[in-house]
Amino acid sequence: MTTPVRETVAKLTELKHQPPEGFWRRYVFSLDHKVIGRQYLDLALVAVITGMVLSWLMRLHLGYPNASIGVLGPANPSQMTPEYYLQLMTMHGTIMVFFVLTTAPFAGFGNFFLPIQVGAEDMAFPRFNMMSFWVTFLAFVTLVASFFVPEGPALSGWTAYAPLSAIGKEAGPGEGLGQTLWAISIALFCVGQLLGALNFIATTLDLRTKGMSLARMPFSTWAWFTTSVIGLIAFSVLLPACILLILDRVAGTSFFIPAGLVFNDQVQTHSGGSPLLWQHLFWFFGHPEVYIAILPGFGIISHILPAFTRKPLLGPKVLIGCMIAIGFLSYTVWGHHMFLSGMNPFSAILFSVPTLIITIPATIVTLLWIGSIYGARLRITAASLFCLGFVSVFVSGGISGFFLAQPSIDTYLHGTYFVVGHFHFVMGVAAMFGIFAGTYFWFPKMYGRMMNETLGKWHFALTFIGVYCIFMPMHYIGLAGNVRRYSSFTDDYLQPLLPVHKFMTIAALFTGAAQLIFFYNLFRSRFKGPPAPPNPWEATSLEWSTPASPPPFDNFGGKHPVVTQGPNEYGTAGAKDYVMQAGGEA
Amino acid sequence: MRHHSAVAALAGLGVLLLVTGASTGAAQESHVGNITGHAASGKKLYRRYCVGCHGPDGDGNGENAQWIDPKPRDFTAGLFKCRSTPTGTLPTDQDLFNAMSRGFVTTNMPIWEPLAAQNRADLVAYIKTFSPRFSTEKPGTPITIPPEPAATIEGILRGRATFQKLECWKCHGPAGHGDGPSASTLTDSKDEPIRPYNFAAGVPRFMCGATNQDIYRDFMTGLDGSPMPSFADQLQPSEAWDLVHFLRTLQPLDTPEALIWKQWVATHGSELKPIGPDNGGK
Amino acid sequence: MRITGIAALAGLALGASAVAGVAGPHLRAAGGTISGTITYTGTPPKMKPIDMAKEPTCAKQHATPVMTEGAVTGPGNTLADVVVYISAGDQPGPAPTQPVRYDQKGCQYVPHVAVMQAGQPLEIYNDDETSHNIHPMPKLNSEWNKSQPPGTPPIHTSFDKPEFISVKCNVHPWMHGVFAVLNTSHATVSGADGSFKLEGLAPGHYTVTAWHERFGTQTADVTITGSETQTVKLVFKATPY
Amino acid sequence: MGKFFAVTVGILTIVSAGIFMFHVWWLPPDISVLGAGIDHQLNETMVASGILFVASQLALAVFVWRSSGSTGPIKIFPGGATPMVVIAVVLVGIEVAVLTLVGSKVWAGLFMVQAPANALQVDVQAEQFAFYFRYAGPDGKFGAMDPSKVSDANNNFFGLDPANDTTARDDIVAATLAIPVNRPILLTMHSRDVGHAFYVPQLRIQQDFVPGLVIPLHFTATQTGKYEIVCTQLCGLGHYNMRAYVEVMSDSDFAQWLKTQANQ
Repeated sequence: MTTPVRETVAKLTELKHQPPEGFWRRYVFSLDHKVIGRQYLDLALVAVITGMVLSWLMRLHLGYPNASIGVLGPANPSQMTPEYYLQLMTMHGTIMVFFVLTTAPFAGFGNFFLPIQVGAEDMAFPRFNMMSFWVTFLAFVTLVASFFVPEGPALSGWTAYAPLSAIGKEAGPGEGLGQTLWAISIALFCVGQLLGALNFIATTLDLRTKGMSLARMPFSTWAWFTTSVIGLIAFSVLLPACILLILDRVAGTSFFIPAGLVFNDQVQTHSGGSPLLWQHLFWFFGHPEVYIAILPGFGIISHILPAFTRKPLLGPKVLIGCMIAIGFLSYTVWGHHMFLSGMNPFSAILFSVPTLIITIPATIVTLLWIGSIYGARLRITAASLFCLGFVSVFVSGGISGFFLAQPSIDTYLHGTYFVVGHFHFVMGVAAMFGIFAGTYFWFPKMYGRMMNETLGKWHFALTFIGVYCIFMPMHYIGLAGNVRRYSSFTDDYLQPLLPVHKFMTIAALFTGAAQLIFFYNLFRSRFKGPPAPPNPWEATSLEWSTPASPPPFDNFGGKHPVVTQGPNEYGTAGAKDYVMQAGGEA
Repeated sequence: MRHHSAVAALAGLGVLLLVTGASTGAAQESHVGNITGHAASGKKLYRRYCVGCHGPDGDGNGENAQWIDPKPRDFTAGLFKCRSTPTGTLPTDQDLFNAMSRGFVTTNMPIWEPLAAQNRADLVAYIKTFSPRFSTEKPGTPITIPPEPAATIEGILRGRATFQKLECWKCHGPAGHGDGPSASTLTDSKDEPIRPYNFAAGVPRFMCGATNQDIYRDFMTGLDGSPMPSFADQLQPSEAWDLVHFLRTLQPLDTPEALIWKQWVATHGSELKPIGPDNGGK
Repeated sequence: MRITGIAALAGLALGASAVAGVAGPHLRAAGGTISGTITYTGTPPKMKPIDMAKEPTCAKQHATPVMTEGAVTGPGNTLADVVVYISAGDQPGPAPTQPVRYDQKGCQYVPHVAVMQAGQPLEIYNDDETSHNIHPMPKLNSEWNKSQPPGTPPIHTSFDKPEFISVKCNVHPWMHGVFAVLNTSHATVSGADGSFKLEGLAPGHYTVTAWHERFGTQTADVTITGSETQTVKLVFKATPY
Repeated sequence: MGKFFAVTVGILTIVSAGIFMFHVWWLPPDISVLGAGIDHQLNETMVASGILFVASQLALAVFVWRSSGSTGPIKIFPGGATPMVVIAVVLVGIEVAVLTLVGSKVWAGLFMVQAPANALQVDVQAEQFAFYFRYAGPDGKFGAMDPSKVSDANNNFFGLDPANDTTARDDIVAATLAIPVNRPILLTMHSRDVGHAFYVPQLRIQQDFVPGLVIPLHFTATQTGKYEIVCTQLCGLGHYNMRAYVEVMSDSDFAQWLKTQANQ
């Protein structure tokens, strides 16, 4: 498809096609999508470590309520205060959802590999690309800064429901400057992701190389492309929502604050706003965001699995169709977060139907993965193990969606640990497994060195068992009515569940410790790993046709690969059992 | 869409044989060694691997053709470069099979080793269905290649003389870099501009294979569809072998021939008349 | 009538008081006393029982339900929890260093009203088995709001601008108290019988102010000549709602 | 390692599913009229999704066991992608359809029908961090609520104005939700400051409070006893401790309770 856009874009990218000089341009303010991709991943690494530590503190407090967690409770040196717990929870959620699950699989791997997989020399808009990272970085700094402001960071949860989040410090500690910084941070994040999404879309549509028809794009590229379309719409709704929230907080407007609220016996001056407006705006972003986090995982798994089953993935077109269907449906289901929010109960039914329907494409995809393992020549590596693990946890997490999608059952389960277990499995753990799989698979191409497989397998085994021990029990105590977002469980009917919380805490610390193996492996291999051959996994897609690992500045050393077939050409019965997408030599 | 497993293939084959088998017999099959290829299953593979460049109709107008140079082969003309058979005759199934397996160096034609021999045989069978010639004509009988004599400096010098005499250099250039005076004027059978082969490129391979026998075959059969003619009538086998040995010296490699040549040039370099028009007429 | 009388006496006594003032600290140490009772006219709001069902650990500490402390009245129309202090005529000394103790006990603030001098340290204890949050809502001092889980050390703080600060616990909305931050060390709170006593006053001309969280302020001028005890009656107008 | 994975998945699946099956942890006993519908719906879903869960996990385990390290020729799943699509669309589709039809009925019964005429109306005020309940008193009328009159210190949680509003004087305000057994209860739910939620597991009922909205919620308790009401909508530092009790009493006890409350 030769469009005027394509030419302009091509020109734009040609402009910069000589490698930059100097440390700053090369490693810090680089226009190279590969550097930006690594920067995103490093940011995600810092974020995930932060978020994980926060979750340890929370679990410690829940498992051992009277344990003195020392200096960690700023309000009180010897024990975690309720507000500090909620602040940890809010920051854990925000950091993980925005700065890990969105940046790593989408912005990180996507930036590095999408242009290569479509055979482009760089992103369509390299300057936007750089801007997108640095804006995101700024957002992260802003968020973390709120730990150091008086009364600490926001405590209204990653969903920041108004008016708690909108009214200001009257609503309690954490609702002062901390909450404002939260809103600013998320607004900045939206800008960053919008720039990224535009870039991904333009690159996919206009910079594909010779013969790279849409149908021949790797699944990962398809996933990133779909994700960026979702993101473009989702973040462009969250951005104004955050701006309105900021205005409510600092400019005295009342978008989300109704009249006649009383805090500490004082009537507030706001009037005319609607708390439900925030919920609708937030979840219109929030539910697609779940798929922004998981769809790249779909793509990465579908991309990696065939390389280790050594056979084509079942129904590639079906798979891509399902991903698109999920992306589309994700915009019709946001209300299932609001069944009990006081919106018209009839709309609950309207929202629950597409929510249940979305399980159909999800089921198809899962079955396609499982079916693709049948009769395979399965090669067990850290990467393939995490793919298989992904399928397992995605099933475990997805199934519980059946319950929460139904308003009647949600009437009981809403706001319990059942929900926490559900989204941690399906969104958190599954997406993390996708990230791990991608890391083990692509690391050789990204850093030119192999990771240690033995450590990788240990990492998988411990993590896989660990996450089941943490998150499965959450479903049980959820059924028993254990309410989420409680800093301690004082209610009589929750007392019998405390041992379960202790168990989950121990499991969480154990699993967290297992991640140290990964970090060690990551850093050691980066500098000491054995040099990587150009195509260690015998994979087909273009990133493995690049002349070197890591690829040269323009990815293909001045040449433009010609693609003759799709990426799914495994299991051929000749001298080699796979056909590279760019088999040609000229 | 992707279940081209043996089972499915055979099933499809069975069906197609029932439908079309009887009417068009031989043109639907290929015989490579003891493998029999079937066009019906070849078609599936073609649609999957080849159609992108060679096009659904085998006319070389696939979606990628616009970007590819030299252009993908047009199977409808029934002209093939790399053959073991005399010029103007059809290639043997083995020729097509070898060409496909080998890929064409310095072009976009990949090496198809990843496909099982059976699959490649099937593809050969299907490719043959594009040109009516295969249903009307028989393939030519492969030329006989006498055993290769040892390379000697004399032989190489004779070969060099032949290179001059037969004006190979007009197209391939004095140094065999494909930059001869008339190089720019050449067009192939479809009037597409075509560049004479550069012996220094794609080493150690030649377009139709890497062995001396392959080179011998190249100019004794000619590359049909390209301006490269057959010199079967002008050359005796011994001259042909001399020419092969000389061509080897044009490759930037330490082939035995090149070593002999370099050694000689080191001492007698001065006596050497440059290849080219100057002493052409004499 | 009586007030003017006192004023006249005061006028005559001025010189003497000046002498007394010079005469040295020992006199001041003994000093005069202002005492009296706080009463009200009209109908005060009904004291309502507080339902602590939400917090069983607190509820079980009270045999009979605790009453609201918005306006605590006694027999003979007396009024408790009224802050009585010298609002004029007194030179504030440096803030005392021994801290004022404020307890959260049985989901109540003990005392209901804590009197302290600006800058005087304040220690807030949680004696309950549940977590409270202490939320003073000052106008002049800076506002804060901290949780205090059970068994954690006291919160140390102080306010340096004089004002009456309403204090609440959001976790137990009925909990309500007052920090009376004053510019003087001569301040007290009327007891259950509405009586109060301000001691150690040097001879001089004073304004006594009584402050009630609901009924506002009443003042009286008093002159101390020596070590005598002056009685003042301060009467509030009570409204039922 | 592939075999290890298969075994691990197998064990994790069996254990996880078993704990569900044997109700090691389960819902508290249901004490409401409409709760049965929810429980039934939950069990339906539990069975259906349980089967899906075990089946797909075990299929994964078996396939991995069989194919890990295999060097034989690859096999394509019989029928390729088609059976997958069919299974998903048909089985899950039917499941979805059934669940929706039945489930919507249950939901409608909870939230889409008016409370019966004889329902006892109780006004609920949620605030940081407590619930307060108001009964109309003898006159059967609720006094108007005026935010500016709200004073926690004086137990005026609803912002009543007895001075001028006669209907407000006899309103009974309590921190406990006392209700008669087997009588429909209609809650009119207000929030004074931020979002809260009303959740009684035994009643199988949950509903958000939304500031600025008055949200009706009705249910009927079928067993006397004392149960906890907890807040499930993050409302600030005291969220975890925002609770009240619902006391389901016999009609006579309830009448008695009202009397004692009124006298205070």
